[in-house]
Amino acid sequence: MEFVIGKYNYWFYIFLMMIGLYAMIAKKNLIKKLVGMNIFQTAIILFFVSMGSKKGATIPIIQAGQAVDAAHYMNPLPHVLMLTAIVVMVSTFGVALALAILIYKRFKTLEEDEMQ
Amino acid sequence: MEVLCSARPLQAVLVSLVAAFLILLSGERHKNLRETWTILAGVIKFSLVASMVPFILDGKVLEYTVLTIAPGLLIQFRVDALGMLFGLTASFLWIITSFYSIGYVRSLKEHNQTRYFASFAIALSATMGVAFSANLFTTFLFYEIITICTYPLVAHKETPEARKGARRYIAYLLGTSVAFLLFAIFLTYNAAGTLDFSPQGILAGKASDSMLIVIFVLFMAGIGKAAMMPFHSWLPAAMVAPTPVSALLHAVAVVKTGVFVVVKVVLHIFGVNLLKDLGLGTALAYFASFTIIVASIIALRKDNLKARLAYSTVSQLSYVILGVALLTPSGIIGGVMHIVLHAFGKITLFFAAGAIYVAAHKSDISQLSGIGKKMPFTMAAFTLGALSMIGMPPLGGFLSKWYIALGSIEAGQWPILAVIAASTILNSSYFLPIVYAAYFKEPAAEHRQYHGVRSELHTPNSELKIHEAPALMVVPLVLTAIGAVALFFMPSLVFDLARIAVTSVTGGN
Amino acid sequence: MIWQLDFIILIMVVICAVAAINVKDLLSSAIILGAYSFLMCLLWTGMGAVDVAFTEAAVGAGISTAFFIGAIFQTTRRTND
Amino acid sequence: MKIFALIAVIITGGLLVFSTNEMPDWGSLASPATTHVSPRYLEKTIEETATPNAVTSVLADYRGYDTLGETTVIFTAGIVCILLLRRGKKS
Amino acid sequence: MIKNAPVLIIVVPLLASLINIILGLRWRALSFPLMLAALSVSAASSFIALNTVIDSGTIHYRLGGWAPPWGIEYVIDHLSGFVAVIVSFVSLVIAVYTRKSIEREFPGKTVYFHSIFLLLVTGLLGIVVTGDIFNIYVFLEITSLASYALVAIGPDKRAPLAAFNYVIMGTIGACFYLLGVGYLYIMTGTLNIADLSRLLPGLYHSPVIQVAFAFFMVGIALKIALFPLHRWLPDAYTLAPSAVSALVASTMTKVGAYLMIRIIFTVFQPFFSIEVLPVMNLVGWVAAAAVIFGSGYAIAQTELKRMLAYILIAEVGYIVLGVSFANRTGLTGSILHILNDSFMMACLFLAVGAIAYKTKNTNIASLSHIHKTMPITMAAFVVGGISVVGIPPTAGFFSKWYLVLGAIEAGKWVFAAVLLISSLMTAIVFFRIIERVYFTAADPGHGKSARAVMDEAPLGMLVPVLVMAVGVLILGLFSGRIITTVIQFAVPSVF
Amino acid sequence: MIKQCDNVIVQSVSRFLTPFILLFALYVIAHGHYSPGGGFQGGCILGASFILSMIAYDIAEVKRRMTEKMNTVLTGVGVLIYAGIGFICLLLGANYLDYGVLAEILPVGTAKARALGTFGIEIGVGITVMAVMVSIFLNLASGGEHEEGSVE
Repeated sequence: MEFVIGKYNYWFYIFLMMIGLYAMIAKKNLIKKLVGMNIFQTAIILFFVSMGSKKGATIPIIQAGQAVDAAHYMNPLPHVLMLTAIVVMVSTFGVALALAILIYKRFKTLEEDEMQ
Repeated sequence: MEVLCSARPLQAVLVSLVAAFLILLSGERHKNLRETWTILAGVIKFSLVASMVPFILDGKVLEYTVLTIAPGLLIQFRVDALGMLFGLTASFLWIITSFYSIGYVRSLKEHNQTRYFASFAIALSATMGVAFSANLFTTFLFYEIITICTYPLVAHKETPEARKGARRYIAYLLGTSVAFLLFAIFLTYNAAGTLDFSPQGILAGKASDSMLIVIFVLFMAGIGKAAMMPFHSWLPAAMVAPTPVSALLHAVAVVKTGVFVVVKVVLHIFGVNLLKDLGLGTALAYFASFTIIVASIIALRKDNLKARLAYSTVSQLSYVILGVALLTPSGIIGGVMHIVLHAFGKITLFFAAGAIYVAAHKSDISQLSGIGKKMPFTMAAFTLGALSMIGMPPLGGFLSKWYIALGSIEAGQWPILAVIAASTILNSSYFLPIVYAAYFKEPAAEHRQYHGVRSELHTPNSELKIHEAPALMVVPLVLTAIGAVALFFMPSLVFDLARIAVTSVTGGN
Repeated sequence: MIWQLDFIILIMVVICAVAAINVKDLLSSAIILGAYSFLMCLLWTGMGAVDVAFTEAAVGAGISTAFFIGAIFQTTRRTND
Repeated sequence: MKIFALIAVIITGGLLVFSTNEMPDWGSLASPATTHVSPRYLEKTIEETATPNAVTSVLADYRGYDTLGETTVIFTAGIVCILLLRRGKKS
Repeated sequence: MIKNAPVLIIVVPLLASLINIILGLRWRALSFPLMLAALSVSAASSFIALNTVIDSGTIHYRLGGWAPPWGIEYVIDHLSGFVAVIVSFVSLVIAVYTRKSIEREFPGKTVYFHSIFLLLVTGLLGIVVTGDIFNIYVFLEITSLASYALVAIGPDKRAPLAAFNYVIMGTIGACFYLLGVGYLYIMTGTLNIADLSRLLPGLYHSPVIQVAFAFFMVGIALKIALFPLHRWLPDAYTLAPSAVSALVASTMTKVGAYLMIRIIFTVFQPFFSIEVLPVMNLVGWVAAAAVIFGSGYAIAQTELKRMLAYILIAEVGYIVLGVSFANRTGLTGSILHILNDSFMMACLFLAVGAIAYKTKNTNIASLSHIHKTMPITMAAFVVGGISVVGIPPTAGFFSKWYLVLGAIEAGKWVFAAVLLISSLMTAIVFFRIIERVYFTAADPGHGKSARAVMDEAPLGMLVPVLVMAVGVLILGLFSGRIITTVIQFAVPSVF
Repeated sequence: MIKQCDNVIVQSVSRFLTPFILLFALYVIAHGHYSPGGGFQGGCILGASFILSMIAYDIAEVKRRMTEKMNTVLTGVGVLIYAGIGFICLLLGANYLDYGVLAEILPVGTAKARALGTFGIEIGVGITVMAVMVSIFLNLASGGEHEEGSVE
């Protein structure tokens, strides 16, 4: 029980990631694949963000004029990484949607198994 | 052994490579210029090779390192007696074949002559490379180049049969060399740490006996160009090529490259003593004997002239291997000499076959009845060549057979002697009927009719008229026939070179 | 942050995720995905990742959804799975 | 395909569950992630970059090169969408 | 500027692609020269950087002036310098080639194309020279996005679909990579490669680290299309425009392979993958399967580019196979093969592109006697093909030489046999084409009398093909020098 | 989808909101040093304000205010500001992106120079993100055919 509670964020992230990955591979609809991709990436971001948190710490904006104790603030590095990851995510998403539109224009369908 | 550093081997290799470029540049438009390049390259190459003979006879070795690719992996030439013997033969016969080729392609109005001559030149260049190579890597390099650049020659006719033959050709040669030869080279390199040829062999004591046997078997299987059974069937398949190609490449350059590499591997990679210890020499000898007999029997049943010659080649090549595999001085001398002596005989036969094809458009033995009267020079040369093959004195073929027989006695291998005897009988029985038919049989009626359509040359009136192939073809074949005879009376150069080669590997006894 | 609240949001996130990939209408899927992103963003704020949450709010719940809807109008709402 | 996807997903999930057991607890103050590199960002951000928001200072300064890459990704996406979708002017 | 050469490798093409967009829309003619100039500067900088590395050891360049574990640094050692030189040079040559083909295929969009081309190269070079694992992810995504787009604009109707599958697979790969980064970060707290390799050995037995390794491997395998994960590649590389196929085939998979070597031998020490988590055998079997599968499928193809795509899968298998031997010779072979293969693939794809440009048809069956109209292109194609088969003196032979020796040294006879068998299979592939091209009459109607006139692709396409073909011919002969000056230092010193 | 919208309420609300959104976006960009936010978030919001106008009015209307070419150029300009600041550092003799060296040309200390450099790149990021978001949305929502304003 200890490890379930102590790491419940991680369990949820794993579950979300599995949902996303499954949708990416198994769904036939291109847009649904992208939904899966979005969930997958968000799950990873959840993982990173969870990793950066510290018990009893606050947001990483330093109060000027006080002595800084690193343990009082959240770890900013995973947040930075995830900002980048979100940007990458939305870029990929945009490009993939553009491709989906192109495909729709040519095949008149978004279902993978209906294209010939 | 004195080692001289000289760029001459490299030049000898490069001459025809440069010629190939010039030929390609000249193209179809400047035919005469193009053929001048071929002849010129042939003459220069031969004189370069010949100029190295005195050094070799002095017991020296010429060496030249072209490029070091990696430690132990270098492109290096080293001319010793064995290589010289082979190089001399190939470059001399190239000149003659060039003339013959010109006559052949012109009278048949072959297409793509530029590609033909260029590939030919590169093939010769690579043959020199094999002859003069100083290590297995260089050998392999040029060995593969030969395979690649003779492929266009085999497929030259661009007919479905030509493509099929060429496919088999490339499949066998490339397949065996990549699958077995290359693997054997890897194992050798891994075991010995070097690939340099050495008169004492480089593998002694470097690997376990079983590993050595594996390497040896891989080598023998990998050198497909030696046409040992069961990897022989590319050679008859390659007979779809134009006859000059069959003559020079498939009687001399390519197949001799194969046996030359076998000889090199036996003598310079394994070494006589190691093979004796392992007992592999005898095994190889019996294997070669098997090829000799079986190939001869198959040859008996072939009606196509070139196919019969091809199987004869398969059989004769194994003589070289047999001689060397006996591992006795006489045997090796015999084997090495056979490289040269067989070349002169076989090229004559092929030239004659080509001449018959050009002049009379006949390619089957059963059609040759009476042709001796129409083509007296060709058939005379053919007869000489056939006799040389059989091993009759006073023809060159006798000498090598004699030494191989001596070698088998030295080695105490009496069954081998029986094999030689049997093979001689078989040789006679597949060559002599041709000669007999050509001179003493009346031309069969239906053939006359069948071919009579072609021209009035075949009407009964002109049947007795001499109708030879063009002089450019007849002169070369007469020359090689004379060569086959001359070698019997003046074998000193060949013999000396062979003896030097043998002395270096057996240590003087 | 109170872990019970955290837990409830997480469960809602999972429900949204499952719904988003199973709903038979792509437009609904887009909207549910927006909600999913928004819940995520709440979660991250709770973990102190305000910058990430802000970005996710702007991107995941906002721009992404807009892209999504724009693309759906260019294509089709229909889906078989 | 569905079966294959399920297998892949379960393997991945299984690996993750298996390894997550060994991870530091959520929010642990002793984990390497909180003790190794990141403290410097928090402690020195004002002194070195005059930026109280540690995320901004790390994003734009300490790891500014990453952000350059990130911006390039965005830029790439923009150009890609134009290249893919934009019709040339009708002529 | 010599000091700053490392950063110029990346920044110059990046700036060029931006300026290209800003100015190119106004002055269209500027776009192409700008791209060439930028790539030349990049290539020159890589050469300078590699030279510096050879002279004075690894270059560390701190971006933003921050010390490594906190900031990001470039680390250019022999391996990354070598790969950077390959990538920048090959892409420069291919850039020359793009002019004609792209002008014809997308007359209105050349500016965007050039920008994305530059971004693709920027991304690849960024992956190669950086010393930070997260930074690799960022540049991986730049590369991926650019390549998705370039694949999607292919002339075929199905090109966007291929690109879409590529997006899905590529994203899964990148996400797995990112997960790997996260797992390493949570256990070590650092992202710097040097720092990681210092910290990791103490943690090798933690399952977290082992799972991270697995995720890295799967992610990269997806990106380089290693055998069971290769499904996206043939479509994507076949349907892309020819110049793009050449670029991605000759550089992207090589950079992926470089990344794999980096992860296995630098981030993790060789000790990890050999003893702690003995996966090398598994990797070897997968790669061997890739080799056999790729060559086998190549035989079955009737379309040139698709055939080359399968050959590429086999070639990736070679590189990974060499890595899996985990000895000096095998790894030397792998690294050498990165060089040779990028030249070979560029040569083949460019030649096929030139054929497609002229005949608009790359079915093998329709190639009869094309050597009469395009002798130079076909000669280059034959050279490339012979090199793939591994016949001396072409470059392909020498890397194969080291690979097989490595297999023998490692005692892995099966893999040595696999390498040789695949040589034979590729021989079948290429000799079938050679036979079709040179020795099969076009069709009975024309006959041999129809004197075909030479009708080569424009010079701008021909020269790159020739450069690559000549490269394939002479690189092999200098592989000894390349190994002694560069590669032997690129191999981890524990071997 | 993005047809001329006749709904007065939507139009007037969006007209009313847009300046505030823009202001907020600028605040987010400028205040990134002290509070959550920065170039990326601000850029997104900026882009969102344009997207709002596009939805409320139509594409042609928005394109009158910001031409497509201009938007594309801004895409590049943003990154160019970023990379250019880095390059200036290079020219000033420091490493790439080492904003500290900007103190040589700015009347402030090293740390402040870094903050200013950061601010500069935030602006660059903001511009790029805004322009790219607008451009992607424009292309996605109209299927690449901006001229017609809308495609159903």
